[in-house]
Amino acid sequence: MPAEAMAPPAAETKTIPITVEFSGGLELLFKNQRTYKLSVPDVDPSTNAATTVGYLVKHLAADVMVDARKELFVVEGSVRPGILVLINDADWELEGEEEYVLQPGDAVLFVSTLHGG
Amino acid sequence: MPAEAMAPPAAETKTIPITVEFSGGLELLFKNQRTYKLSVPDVDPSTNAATTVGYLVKHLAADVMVDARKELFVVEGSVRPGILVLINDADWELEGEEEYVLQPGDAVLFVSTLHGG
Amino acid sequence: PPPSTLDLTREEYLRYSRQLLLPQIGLPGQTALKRSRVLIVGIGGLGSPAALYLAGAGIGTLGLIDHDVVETSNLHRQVLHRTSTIGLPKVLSAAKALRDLNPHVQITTYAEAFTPGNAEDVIAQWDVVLDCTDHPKLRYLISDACVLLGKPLVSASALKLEGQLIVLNDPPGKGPCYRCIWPRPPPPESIISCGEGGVLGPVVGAMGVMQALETIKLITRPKGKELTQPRMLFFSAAAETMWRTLKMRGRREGCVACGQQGIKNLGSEEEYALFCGVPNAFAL
Amino acid sequence: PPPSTLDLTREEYLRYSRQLLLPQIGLPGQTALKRSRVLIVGIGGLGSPAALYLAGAGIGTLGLIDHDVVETSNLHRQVLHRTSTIGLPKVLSAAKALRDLNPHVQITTYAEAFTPGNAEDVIAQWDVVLDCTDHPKLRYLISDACVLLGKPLVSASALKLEGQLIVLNDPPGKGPCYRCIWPRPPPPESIISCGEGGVLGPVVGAMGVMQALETIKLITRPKGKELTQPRMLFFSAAAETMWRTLKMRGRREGCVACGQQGIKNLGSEEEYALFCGVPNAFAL
Ligand SMILES: [Zn+2]
Ligand SMILES: [Zn+2]
Repeated sequence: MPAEAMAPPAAETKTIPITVEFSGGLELLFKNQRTYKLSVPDVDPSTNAATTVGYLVKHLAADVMVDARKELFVVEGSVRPGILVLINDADWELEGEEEYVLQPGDAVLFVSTLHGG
Repeated sequence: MPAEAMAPPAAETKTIPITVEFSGGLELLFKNQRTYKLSVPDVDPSTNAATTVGYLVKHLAADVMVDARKELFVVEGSVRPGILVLINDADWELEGEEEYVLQPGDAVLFVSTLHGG
Repeated sequence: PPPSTLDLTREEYLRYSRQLLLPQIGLPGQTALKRSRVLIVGIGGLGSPAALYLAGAGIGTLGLIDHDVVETSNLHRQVLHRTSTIGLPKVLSAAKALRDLNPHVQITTYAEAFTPGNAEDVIAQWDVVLDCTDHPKLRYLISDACVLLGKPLVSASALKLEGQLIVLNDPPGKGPCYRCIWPRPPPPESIISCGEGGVLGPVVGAMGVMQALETIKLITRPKGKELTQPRMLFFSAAAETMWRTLKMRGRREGCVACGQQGIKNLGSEEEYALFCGVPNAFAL
Repeated sequence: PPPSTLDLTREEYLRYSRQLLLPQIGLPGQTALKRSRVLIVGIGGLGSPAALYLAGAGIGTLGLIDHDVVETSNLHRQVLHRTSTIGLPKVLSAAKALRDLNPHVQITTYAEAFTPGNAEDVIAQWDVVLDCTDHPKLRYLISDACVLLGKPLVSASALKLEGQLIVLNDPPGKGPCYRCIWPRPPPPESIISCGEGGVLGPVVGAMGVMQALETIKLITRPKGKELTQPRMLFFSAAAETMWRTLKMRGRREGCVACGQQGIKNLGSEEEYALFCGVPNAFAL
């Protein structure tokens, strides 16, 4: 086996293209923009493991959200009660919730529950 | 080059899995079944070219349709007026109509135009 | 003229307050609705909910054209009419209900069939047209008249458990017309009416409500926000995914109605009837 | 008992003829509708079209509960009411309209708020419940009462340009309840009502029509045809794809309402109010 194969892999940063969508009023917290095309690193730098939806939530709250009232999106590190998270149109509870590993092309939808009638 | 490579390729029949859906009353011509999971050959035996939606239409009329009134689905070899053909939810006129080459996983929807109100 | 607070009375402010709150409507949208003239062709299963929600939203003038009278078998789906208005012309039954829902809306009624004879005179009076009819020959005629007179057309249909909706000739002179999408009529033996095939009330109801929505969006959208990709909304109550959005083709260059050689005048009653293979013309 | 032609009068045959034609309805479906008792909680933007289409379809007995009176600002979207019924209790305004639409439907009205005090007595009288209300504390209360009494619940909501619909506790004891989907209430500062946020009429109208449709499907479906995968219908008038079908989770084992340790009785008004962080209880 040639020597260079033994060396640690070059620190290539690969990214995963995903779509994030906000609705039910959540878009107001995100510059009133419904849809974002984002690239996230394929490895979460804080865990050195594959990037999950949990990472995405923290990233959105810290870096994308403009409204200062972070508690309208995240409470105690998790999405606040009353927000549904859909991964490719399926409730994230069917997909492993925050542990779900993001795949290229995934569409993540955050829906605030509506109560009006 | 070894001799066996010169021989004609073995007659491997590859097939393409697709979904066909009928609506607007067309399902009545197809055993009242809305959705079919079908496999079509990847090469159209009549043309020796890649299998197109045009082939699919003829195949459906000849082999899948049970109603004897073929003219309610096909007229002069083409889908009859008043039926829209959608390939992956896009009008087939955007995709090359009958010339469109089927891809694995394609969903082909035949919709009879509704007039009621 | 630009919108002014003078355009709405105090009662109208109160009445429309819940939609005036929406940034997509607001005062400019509400005044645009008030200034608009919308024609509904056919006051049946589609026209009933479309008229209710357009009157509720404060369209300035609503036109209703239909030559039918209210019948018992209409009432499971034509929820604008009432058992007490059976036998009345549908446009009168409807006007009564709509004036009581919202007296600020002017209602113009045509208790007559929509025909090649009156199509141009009628359509010319309106800004937007809703096709809520039930036969292809009327659908081709309404579309041709809208192309000829440059009016956008919100077209829907329903049968059994299914429905279809598409906004045509929008913007006028640019979007596809009915003939671009369906250049040739279906063979007459394939045409099934609600009377023959049946229809579920909320199915045709949902399509009519969506027509009202598309009309409000069309009237209140900012200039330059016209959709370029035509879409058809397709509904099937029995399918797992009930609603689908289908991407449709744009204008057809060679379209006999809206294409380069386009339509110069409407055909005769006989021509529309023959084109659709139905002998007894507009008396249906 | 099996359906019999004796179950429908001649007038009813005529009235429902267009839906009797549908193989999915037919005589068994129509008699199932006639024998069913459906309760609508809230006769506003959702309840108006839901009630119209359910009455039209021939539900045997419709229950209406609402403590509000008709106001001018309701009429852009609550198309069952009329300018001439402003000031009347909504249930009376609605009953008047529905009896005239279809005199074959028995209408039961409750001109009162839906509270933990009357919830069980009211819900017990009905086969299917529609949640057409506008506050989370009522949504939790209605769901809990439906779990307790084994009734399927067709729940919808709308605000601004968006709407949501889900069929809960269906079949009773098997499908998820409101608490399975939303185990914890939203913080009170995130709760926006239609009065505060506004709503477009056809948006809430479309959701109400879809509630009527889901109710008819539920009542007329053959035994054993219950959907196993819960789905939420999600509507957004401003999106390119306006309607989406979302796959939802099933029943939550540890659900405090429908789980193994499930609910034994409803909480007090104060408990529901506190749970949702709203001090002034059911007087809203
Ligand atoms: Zn054209
Ligand atoms: Zn539960």
